[in-house]
Amino acid sequence: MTNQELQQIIGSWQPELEFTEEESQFLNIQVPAKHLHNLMARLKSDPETQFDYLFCLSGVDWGEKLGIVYHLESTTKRHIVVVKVTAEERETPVLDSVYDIWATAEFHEREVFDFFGIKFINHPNLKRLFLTEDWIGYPLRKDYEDETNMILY
Amino acid sequence: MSYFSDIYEGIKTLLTGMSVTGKYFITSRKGAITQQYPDNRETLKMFDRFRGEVIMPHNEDNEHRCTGCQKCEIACPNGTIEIIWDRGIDEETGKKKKKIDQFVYHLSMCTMCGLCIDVCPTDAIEWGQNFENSVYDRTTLTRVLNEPNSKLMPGVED
Amino acid sequence: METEVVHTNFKSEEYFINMGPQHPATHGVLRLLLTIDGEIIKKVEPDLGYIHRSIEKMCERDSYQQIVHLTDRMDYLSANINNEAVCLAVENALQLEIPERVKVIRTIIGELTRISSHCLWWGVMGMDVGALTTYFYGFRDREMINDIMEETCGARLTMNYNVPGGLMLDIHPNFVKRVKDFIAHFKTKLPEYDRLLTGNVIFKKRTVGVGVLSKEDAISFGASGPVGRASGYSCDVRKHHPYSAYDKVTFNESLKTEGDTYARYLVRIQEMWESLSIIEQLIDIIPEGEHRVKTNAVIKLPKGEYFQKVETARGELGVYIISTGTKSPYRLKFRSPGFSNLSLLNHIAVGGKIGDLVATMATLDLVIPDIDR
Amino acid sequence: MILLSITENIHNWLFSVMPAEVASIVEMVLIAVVYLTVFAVAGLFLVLLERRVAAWFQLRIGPNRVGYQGLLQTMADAIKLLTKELVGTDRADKFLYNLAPYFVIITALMALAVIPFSQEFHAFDINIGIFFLIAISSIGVIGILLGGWSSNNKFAMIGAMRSGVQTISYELSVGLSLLTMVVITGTLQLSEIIEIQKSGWLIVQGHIPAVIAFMVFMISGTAETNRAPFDMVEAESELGAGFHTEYSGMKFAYFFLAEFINMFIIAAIAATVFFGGWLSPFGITESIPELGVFWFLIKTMVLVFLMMWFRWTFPRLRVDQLLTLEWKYLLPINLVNIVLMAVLVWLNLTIRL
Repeated sequence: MTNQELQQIIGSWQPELEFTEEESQFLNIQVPAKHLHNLMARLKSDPETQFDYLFCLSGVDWGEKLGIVYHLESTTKRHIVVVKVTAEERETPVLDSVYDIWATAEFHEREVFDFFGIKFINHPNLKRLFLTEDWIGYPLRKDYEDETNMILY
Repeated sequence: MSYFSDIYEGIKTLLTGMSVTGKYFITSRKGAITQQYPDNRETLKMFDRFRGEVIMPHNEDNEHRCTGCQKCEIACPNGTIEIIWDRGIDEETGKKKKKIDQFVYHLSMCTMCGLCIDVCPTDAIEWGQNFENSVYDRTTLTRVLNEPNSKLMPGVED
Repeated sequence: METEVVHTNFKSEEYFINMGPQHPATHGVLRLLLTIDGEIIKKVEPDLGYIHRSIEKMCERDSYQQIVHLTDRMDYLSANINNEAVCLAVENALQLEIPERVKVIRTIIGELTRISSHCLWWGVMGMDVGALTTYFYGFRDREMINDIMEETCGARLTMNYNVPGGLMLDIHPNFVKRVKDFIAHFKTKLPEYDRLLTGNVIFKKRTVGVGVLSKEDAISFGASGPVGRASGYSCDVRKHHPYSAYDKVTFNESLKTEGDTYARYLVRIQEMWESLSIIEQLIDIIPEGEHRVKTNAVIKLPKGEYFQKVETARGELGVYIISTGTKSPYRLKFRSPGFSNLSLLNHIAVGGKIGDLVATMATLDLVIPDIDR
Repeated sequence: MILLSITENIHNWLFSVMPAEVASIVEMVLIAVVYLTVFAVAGLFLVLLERRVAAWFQLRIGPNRVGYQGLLQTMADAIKLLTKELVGTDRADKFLYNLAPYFVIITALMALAVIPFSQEFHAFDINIGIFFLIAISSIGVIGILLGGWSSNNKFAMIGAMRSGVQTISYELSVGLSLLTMVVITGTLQLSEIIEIQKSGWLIVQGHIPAVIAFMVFMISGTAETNRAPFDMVEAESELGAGFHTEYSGMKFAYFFLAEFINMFIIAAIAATVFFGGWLSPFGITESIPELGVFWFLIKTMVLVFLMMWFRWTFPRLRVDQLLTLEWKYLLPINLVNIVLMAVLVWLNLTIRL
């Protein structure tokens, strides 16, 4: 399915989505945080889209806000879409977990929690994955500073 | 009946496996794949491109090819290379010119990625094949690659 | 409520056991927290991060050439393919025209890397199920590939041979001959692998029907590489999103439908044959030409987002670059295959015995630096 | 004969210088000391042999530095182990923890007493020889269980439990397969068993059921000694080192040595019961009885090599498959085999040369 067709189909579900293809090889969907879980569930279950493979879940620190980029692929139709979401605030960012839609999200979301501090609602086992439990701060945020372990030049 | 054929098949596969190892046992005299390392030092030859350590070749007049452009220092991901340079006066033209004082190479930090050698415009540094770099004191791994009183080979900068 | 208390009094006791971080079967510093009832595994919880080096954070300060050398240290068994992923992403972003020669050589080297990784896996797989001799036979064949790599790239494990724009050096004059020697040698040795381990009745008993992963679960858990393909899930990036010279060669995606440990084993053995055939197709038609395209000394990607998938020996490696137009990426994410494959360990190991867990883990082919990055 | 005359002389001398009771005790102690030294060294040699054989299977060289072709390597290892610190775990049951290795090594050495190395070289020719062997060899597992339980380590515990299950099961097959041969011989005394084999080795006399019994004995014997492919006890890819995880120094060495002596014992029993012990093939050296030891060791070493070959070729079984193999395959085969053998003997179908 081409990107235009995808945009038409997905755009008809919810009005608040922003689509863009600029600066990216895939179709990008910017979704408000409150609609994230709905959209994701629909993207997977809808027979026309069938995005059943979440191949990349990356946390990104956009500066003012923290966000997540989901790369989705359909293993039957072989089309790819990128869903982007940003959390409301920077200090205690909260987003819906997509663990119940794609099981792989469990580990990926734990990784994001570990490095960006985004909390996921309904996540079954949200705790530090790589770092120790008592680690202070979230290392992949842009404002993270650690004078002993980081060499910046 | 499959009970007995299972036993038969099982024993057959086991014997096949034993024949493989048995063959190697019998031919083990032909030679092992392992090397008896410190004993075969004389015959052990590394490949030309082997990345053992970064060296700076000097010619017989104690001249090297490093102009001190610091491209390698920038290219290095780990801060392995430090170039200490100053400005000397060129004897022919009398102009001030950048020249290296010390080319410091921290072997202990080097990951042998080869970016410095790749980026060097004058081929001043290259790979040495020595891989026996273990020492008792870590500080001895910090080396100055240019020899004392060495100078730039003429014609390199042109 | 009271009946429940009585019931729990008679429950057999579950206990924790720490498998790792120093344990022969975890192949590195993976720590598994096992909840065990007798020998039966009730829960597996991986505890990661023992060799996390935060490569993603380091990438945010490094130039693109430097990032390539960091990827060597992720999945060190398919270092060249990791290099290739970053290089392809950068080249696509810059829209560089890569010479055919580079593409073919990259493909050959990539497949050699895959074979060498699978050889090591085969040896270690045998060792995990108790056949210690396989280790040395696997390493013997891997050694030949290592020599090829050493002669051409200069290093045996962390080659850093690819650079954005092509290859750091042209192939060594001996390369073609050595690769041909290796193919001839390995074709006689692969059937030996089968005779020693594949057909062995004990090995089959240990692996058939153990750690079954269904196709739906494989997709949901993001399994890729041989793990996914053993479940009947066609996930070969080389087929679906061809890169380098994979669109020029014909090869079969080795698929099995059983999804158990034995199927994963067979898929990898089959992949070695396929890799051999790919190398054979390409080794005689390496085109003449440049081995490298000139790039700027400081590579600045145009503003935007770039994603590149490659198929490493373990599965799908994704490189996601967000660039703001500076010399370093704003954010670089590696979607590593081992990470997703590890996440399904709990799902398939529960209910098995400790021996099953070890066999299952061996066929997931985990490389811990790849997971920890 | 020379050996015999020396022992005879010592025997006479001892009885001449002291009272008979004291002399017999001294004699027994002397024999024990001789056995201990000989088999400690033999065990070390077996360890070396295993390492060299493994190396040859695996395209390696093996230890070849200490002494000629590495002959002193395991000696050096033993001396190193003797000087090592004995490290134990906290909250271990110290008494049992320390006791366990001795259980294992003593039972291993005790079994050696009844094995006839040659016509004269036979410490204790008891008339229930085979019964004694079976009984003794099942005591060793107590040591393993104690060691695993008392070292306060879960891996060791699992290993010990596996070992208990395994030894108890395979004890049956070892016993029954030997019993099959006893049907032919009609005696449990090892010297008499060898005497009977002067008219053909038992594996020839009993042909089909004897071959089956031999195979079953080798499989269950390998299992008895906890060697691969039945090394569930110390499956290093699963349990680290199994029951002896927490042992170090000489205590660890006892376990290690006992494993090799046990392997030697199993091979020695098989050589005695199936292959005529110290008898030479076709009686070629019947006139020179000194060569009995030589033939015995040759036969034993061939069987030891066979066990090593198993170890370095096969993957390890899982613990439930181990029991399946015993209870569903070996035991029924064994029972049928005994009946078959009895019928053979009854119908006089055995082959006697």
